[in-house]
Amino acid sequence: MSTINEADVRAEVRTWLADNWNSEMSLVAWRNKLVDSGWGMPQWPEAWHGRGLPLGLVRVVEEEFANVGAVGVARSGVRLLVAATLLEHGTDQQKEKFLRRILTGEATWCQLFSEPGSGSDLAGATTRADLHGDYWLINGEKVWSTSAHHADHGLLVARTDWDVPKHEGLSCFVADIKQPGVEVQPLKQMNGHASFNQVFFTDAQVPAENLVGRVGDGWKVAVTTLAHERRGADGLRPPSKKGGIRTGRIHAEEQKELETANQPYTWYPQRAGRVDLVLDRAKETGANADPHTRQEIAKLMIMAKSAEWTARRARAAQRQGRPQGPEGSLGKLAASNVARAAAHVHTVMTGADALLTGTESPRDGTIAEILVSVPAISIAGGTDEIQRNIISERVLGLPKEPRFDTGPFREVRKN
Amino acid sequence: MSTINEADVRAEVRTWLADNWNSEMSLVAWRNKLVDSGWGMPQWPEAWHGRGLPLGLVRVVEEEFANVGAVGVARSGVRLLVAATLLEHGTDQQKEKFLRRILTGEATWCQLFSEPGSGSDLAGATTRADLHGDYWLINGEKVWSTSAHHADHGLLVARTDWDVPKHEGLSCFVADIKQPGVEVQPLKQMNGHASFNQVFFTDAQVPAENLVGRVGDGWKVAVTTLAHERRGADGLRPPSKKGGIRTGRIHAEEQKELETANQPYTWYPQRAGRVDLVLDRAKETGANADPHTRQEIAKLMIMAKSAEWTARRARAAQRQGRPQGPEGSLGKLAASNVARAAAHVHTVMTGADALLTGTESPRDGTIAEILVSVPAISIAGGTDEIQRNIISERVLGLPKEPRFDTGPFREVRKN
Amino acid sequence: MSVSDTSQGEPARRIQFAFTDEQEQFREAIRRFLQEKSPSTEVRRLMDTTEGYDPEIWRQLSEQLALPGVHIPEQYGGAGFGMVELCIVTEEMGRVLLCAPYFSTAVLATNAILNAGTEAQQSSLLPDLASGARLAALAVTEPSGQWEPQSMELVATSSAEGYTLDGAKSYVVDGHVADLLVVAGRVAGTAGRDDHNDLALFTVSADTAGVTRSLLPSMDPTRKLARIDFDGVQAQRLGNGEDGATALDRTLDQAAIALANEMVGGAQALFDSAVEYAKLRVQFGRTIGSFQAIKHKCADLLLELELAKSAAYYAAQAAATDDPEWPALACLAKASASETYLHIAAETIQIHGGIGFTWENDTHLWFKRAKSSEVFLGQPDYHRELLVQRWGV
Amino acid sequence: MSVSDTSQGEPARRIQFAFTDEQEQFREAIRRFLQEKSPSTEVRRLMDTTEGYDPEIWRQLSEQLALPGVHIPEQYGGAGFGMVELCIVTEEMGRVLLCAPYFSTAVLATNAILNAGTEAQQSSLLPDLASGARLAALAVTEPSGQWEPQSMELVATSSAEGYTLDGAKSYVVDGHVADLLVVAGRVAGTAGRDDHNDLALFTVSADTAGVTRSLLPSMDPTRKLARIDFDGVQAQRLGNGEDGATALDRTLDQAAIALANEMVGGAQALFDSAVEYAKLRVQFGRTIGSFQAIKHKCADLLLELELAKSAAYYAAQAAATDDPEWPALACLAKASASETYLHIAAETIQIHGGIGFTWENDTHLWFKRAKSSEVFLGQPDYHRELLVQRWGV
Repeated sequence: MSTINEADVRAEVRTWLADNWNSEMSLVAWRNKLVDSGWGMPQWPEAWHGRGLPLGLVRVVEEEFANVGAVGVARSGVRLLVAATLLEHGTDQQKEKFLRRILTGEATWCQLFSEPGSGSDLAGATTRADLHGDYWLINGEKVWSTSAHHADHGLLVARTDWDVPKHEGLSCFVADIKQPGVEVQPLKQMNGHASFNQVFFTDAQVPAENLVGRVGDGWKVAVTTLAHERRGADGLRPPSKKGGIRTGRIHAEEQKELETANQPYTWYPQRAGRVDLVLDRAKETGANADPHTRQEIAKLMIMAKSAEWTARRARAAQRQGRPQGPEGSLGKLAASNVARAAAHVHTVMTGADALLTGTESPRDGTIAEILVSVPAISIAGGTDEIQRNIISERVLGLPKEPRFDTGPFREVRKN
Repeated sequence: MSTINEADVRAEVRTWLADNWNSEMSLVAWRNKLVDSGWGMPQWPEAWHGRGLPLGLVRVVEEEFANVGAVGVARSGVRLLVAATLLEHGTDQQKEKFLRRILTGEATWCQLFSEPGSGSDLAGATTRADLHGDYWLINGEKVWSTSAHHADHGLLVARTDWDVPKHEGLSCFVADIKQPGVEVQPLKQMNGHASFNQVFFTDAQVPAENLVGRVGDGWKVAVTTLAHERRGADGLRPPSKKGGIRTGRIHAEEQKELETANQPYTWYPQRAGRVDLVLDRAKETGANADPHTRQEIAKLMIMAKSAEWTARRARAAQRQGRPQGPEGSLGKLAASNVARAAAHVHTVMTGADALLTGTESPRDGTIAEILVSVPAISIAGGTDEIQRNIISERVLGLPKEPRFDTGPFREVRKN
Repeated sequence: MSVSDTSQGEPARRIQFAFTDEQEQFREAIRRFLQEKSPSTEVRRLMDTTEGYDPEIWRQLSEQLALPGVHIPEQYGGAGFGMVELCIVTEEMGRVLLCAPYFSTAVLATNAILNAGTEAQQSSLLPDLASGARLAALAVTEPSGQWEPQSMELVATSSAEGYTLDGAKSYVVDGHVADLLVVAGRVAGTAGRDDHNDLALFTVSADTAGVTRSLLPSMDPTRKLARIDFDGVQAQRLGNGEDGATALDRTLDQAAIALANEMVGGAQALFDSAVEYAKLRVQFGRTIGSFQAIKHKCADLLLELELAKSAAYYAAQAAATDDPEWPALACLAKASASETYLHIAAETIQIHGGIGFTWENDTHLWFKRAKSSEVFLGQPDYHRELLVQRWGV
Repeated sequence: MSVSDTSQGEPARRIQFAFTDEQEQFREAIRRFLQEKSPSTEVRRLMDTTEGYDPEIWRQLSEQLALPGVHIPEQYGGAGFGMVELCIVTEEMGRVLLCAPYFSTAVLATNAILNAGTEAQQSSLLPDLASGARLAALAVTEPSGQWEPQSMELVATSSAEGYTLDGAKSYVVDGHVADLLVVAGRVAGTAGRDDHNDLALFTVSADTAGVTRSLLPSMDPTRKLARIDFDGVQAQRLGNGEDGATALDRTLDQAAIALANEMVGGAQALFDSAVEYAKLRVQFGRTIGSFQAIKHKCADLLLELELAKSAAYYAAQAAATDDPEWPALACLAKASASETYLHIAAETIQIHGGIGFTWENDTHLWFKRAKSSEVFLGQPDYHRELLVQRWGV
């Protein structure tokens, strides 16, 4: 790989774009071109819609796409996490069947890991999969599944063996969502949004060939997905939208796709506390005249800026190939502290208007949404308590929690 | 008991005092009178220097003593905790031998429970007591022992059986401190005071008859002492010094006694943060002009006052015979929070002078002593972490910590 | 008034640190009633209505328990109790998040009339409030959102029939359903604004011409807020023309104490639910309540809760005994309860995990009440500053 | 200057988030030296001396590592590095609590001369400081204890030979051993105090007639403080008569950044000792580090520590690249490091339990340094206010 050189890649992709890019094509048609050419996921293997480029050179391709304003493959939702998981653990048949439509955006996916009874304890899943001849019967309930309501397929973790320790009894499947036996219900949150779904399985069927990895590998497979989710890296992040003209049919179609895909996430910035608004709000509310409020603002901003710099230190060390320091594992916990402090500061600055909601709340309801969304940040994607365990055990090397769930899962205490 | 009536008691003690109290006697002579009459510890049994008065009437006796300014029995240090323990678990011979001189103040005692290796885990003591004919040989190290440096006797907990669970292998003894084999070294703290001692035992001897309770009862006996220490109640607290003239030889002797006894405790008020100084300091330093500091002061005072009222709620409920609510168990944890907040506020108010110590520090060194003493309050007498365990388990009924020290003590992991 | 006075010495000896048996029985009766009448299903039903309360329940708590007049003297049809009993009521209502115009009618408006009204005015106005026949609201804060009476702009011009009010009030609790409005305003042409001796309280029947009321979308749907515009509205002035500032301050201080007690009631309910859940919820083969992270969190929350309760109770007792320091203690109790309630609400969600953030779970109802209570009548920093001022620091 | 500028856009692209390999090697060399030369036994020995340092160690760190002049240009005998390297030095010294007049000589006095001195003055004064031959101190704060240069009263009257200084300075770090004193004062008879264009910096040889120095008993015995009285003392003014306020502000901002880095070094040392102890100390048959209470406490402390380090490092890089926002970041870093260091110090004692409160245990040495560093150059609230001012909020 290391023999591939940047200039060649740049020249090659540039030529290819010159020959192929046309913003008046249909989105799907264009993306099928991308899949065929391998330029949509250049870091993927050539056998599977990629060009086997080293990660370091993906940036080059993205830059060239950006320069001409060319649209990339579909990236919304969990599709690329699923794709990465299938690439690593899926059968050729599965890759053949699913990868292309993931990249073209024709198929939508959801993740079916969490359950009402197993939140922090993901491996404690009790949704069962029982083999009947050439298909599995699925029974149980999944939750926190984003976009399940319009998903075609779900990556499902279910228990296939109750007599082994919990991590060893899980298996992973590709489940069709649009079938009898699968019921999707929106899950409304305290801030009024319904970004997630509950998914109920009642004798739903999964063909045997949809097993991902081997029976009992479910945890290993799920960990792959979660690792990609945590890293975010590996070109799974959308490339920058800088440069290029962004008009034409194809952009319109992409825009529509993104709006649907991002709809569940509109409140996420509020969940994080909207620190970006704080200094402007201080001025527009006149709160900057109050010495005590100034102290509160400073405390918040110090925390927020330091957290941001800490993340940059981690990335810089990574770039330099230095051993990952502790600073990398702290982001999520820091984000919780920042969000809580921000909600407090927004309340103080907003005064009586903090009693209001909707359009009567400042910034067209944004402030109210901050106040009722921030509680989610210290829970979603691993509670603060779990984060502290991870930090103290993996970073500081302190002893693990005493375990009470190492025996056969059947005998482990459950909800 | 309930037949004894207040008026009779009051009349009786008043007459007795009229006949016997004389402020020109020697302190010891007077206290021997108290011991003989039973008026020194009226709630104690008649057989042992008391009059078997119900606790409720002790107040009456104290009031009459206060009215004429009569001195009571010696109460300094741990002597009354030891006495209460001996009363409950000691042999008649031990009571005969020790109680009187405890009350007259002729004998000084210390407590020998804590060890360097067992702080929070008191029952993990590893000081050993081995029986050799008619005496026990003591080897090991005790610590945090106040006034051991001028004590005659110590109430000692040592391990007599290593093959049973830790709480069952301890025994309690009365050890003579002034003997070869017992070495007392002062333990200097970070604030420069040396209120405590380390006590080293090297083949020190304890006669068999000094065993308190049965062999293996050491934990039970120690718990009695600690319970009295926690309660403080049962007339173990010094009666009020209101009223009466307090001159004459006997008062001079008592004063001297108290000064020696209280010397180790002079910094304890600073350890608690000296909230009482805060508002005056705010005015004398001009810190009351700073809006942010005013907020910090208010936060502290709100916590401090609320903690005080919480303690009063607990006592009021007790007086009304209501079931003890949670408010009773919270005092120590509250005191830690208050002290830390107070140290912060004192620092803010004191400014650059907080860099100084000794007489250069404001209030003749008091401020500096606060800053370097406060860290002790969340440790001494049970760390905040232990308090939170107690509150969550005993008050809230949450599950106990998983235990790793239930087997034979010999096999339990130690320092 | 030095703060240390309260701890030792006079007041401390007078102020009670325990409720009497009668008060405990009173609390029990209210708690039984409210637990039956105001389950969270009812709270959810009523918070979605415009009125925000159930007239039938209001009738029952008026007729069966005589709660609206608990602190109204008997000669005006009340039960003749005081601040302690009033705060027992608000604490229990806060515990179950009762949706009813109690705080507005009984705490705010009734106290304003008790503090500012002449005997004649009291005897004409209070009986209907005591009986629950009429609802009332107190309108002080204006669209500017300032809680200090000083900031008021609404103008009262004396006229033949009394006074004419012109201006706007906002954040008026239950202002949309009140029959009687008690309105704070400035008497036109009075000298010396700063030592606010031109403040006065007025009563207006809500159906008077020139009164326009609009319901505000409130983040806490269990506490309805209204904006009220006054355009040449005929009003009667409470009192005999004396300065209304003292009565208004007294009313707001009493309200702060009642609110603090309402808050600790809600905080207690949340805390109980959190501890209960921690004992039931299993993760990793053990109840989450067996993890020290949760155990110690609960211990810290209990401490905070008990301190806030002590402050709320003490302030109520101090007000009841008219201890000279009680206005300062009103600030202390409000600041303490505000932070405690919100913290406990946030941690109760945290302990419940993902489910705690869902709409189906009841925690968010209390969380939103905690948030609105933190802001209502002034945030903690406002009350802390006022506290040190009143302590003469 | 809007804060968001720093995150995205210009500065962010210039400011380094990782140390270069050369800087890491530099750090390693200093760490090896200091670990060998400044064990806690040495700290304890030196803190009990009046001088408070070991001249031999000072000679070695000057000759072997050239540390006093690390940031002094080569033409003045220095190593020619900048703020980043200077802060690496203070961080490592803070880690081992080195007792030496480094902060006073290299950070405070040297920077003052670099910022305010003419080329002639620099070339005459700096070589001796770079070589470690002379010790220097900066005298700004006065017995009033105010950190703002604005509050200064010491008067400088121009005379034939230069200027005469009259007044008193206090809390002067290492003022008792300095050979050269850099003194901030007000030039008599200059107009406009408020836009402080009458501030100036002066140099005085410590043995000049009229200089009286007295060691102050400092709570932190590892950082010696002196009061210095000036009675008609002959002094030379730094610079060409221009306003000294800018140079002084710049010097104090640089000092705040260097101190922040010293503090995170000390905090790291304490944190490491706490985690190590938690892994060794056994109670109840298990290491205390296996209790979630301790595990989570350590996780929270690590987060705090890393944030404070990020702020200290970022501020040093910003100052080194002369990013326009660096003076604001000096306040940010100082406030952050102060609270973090003190918190970690207190919790390190807590994790050690009773033994952590004893004199024999080393923790209190760092605790007292944390306390003195919190106060020195201004407490967190002072720097937070200055931060928002400099951000233009």
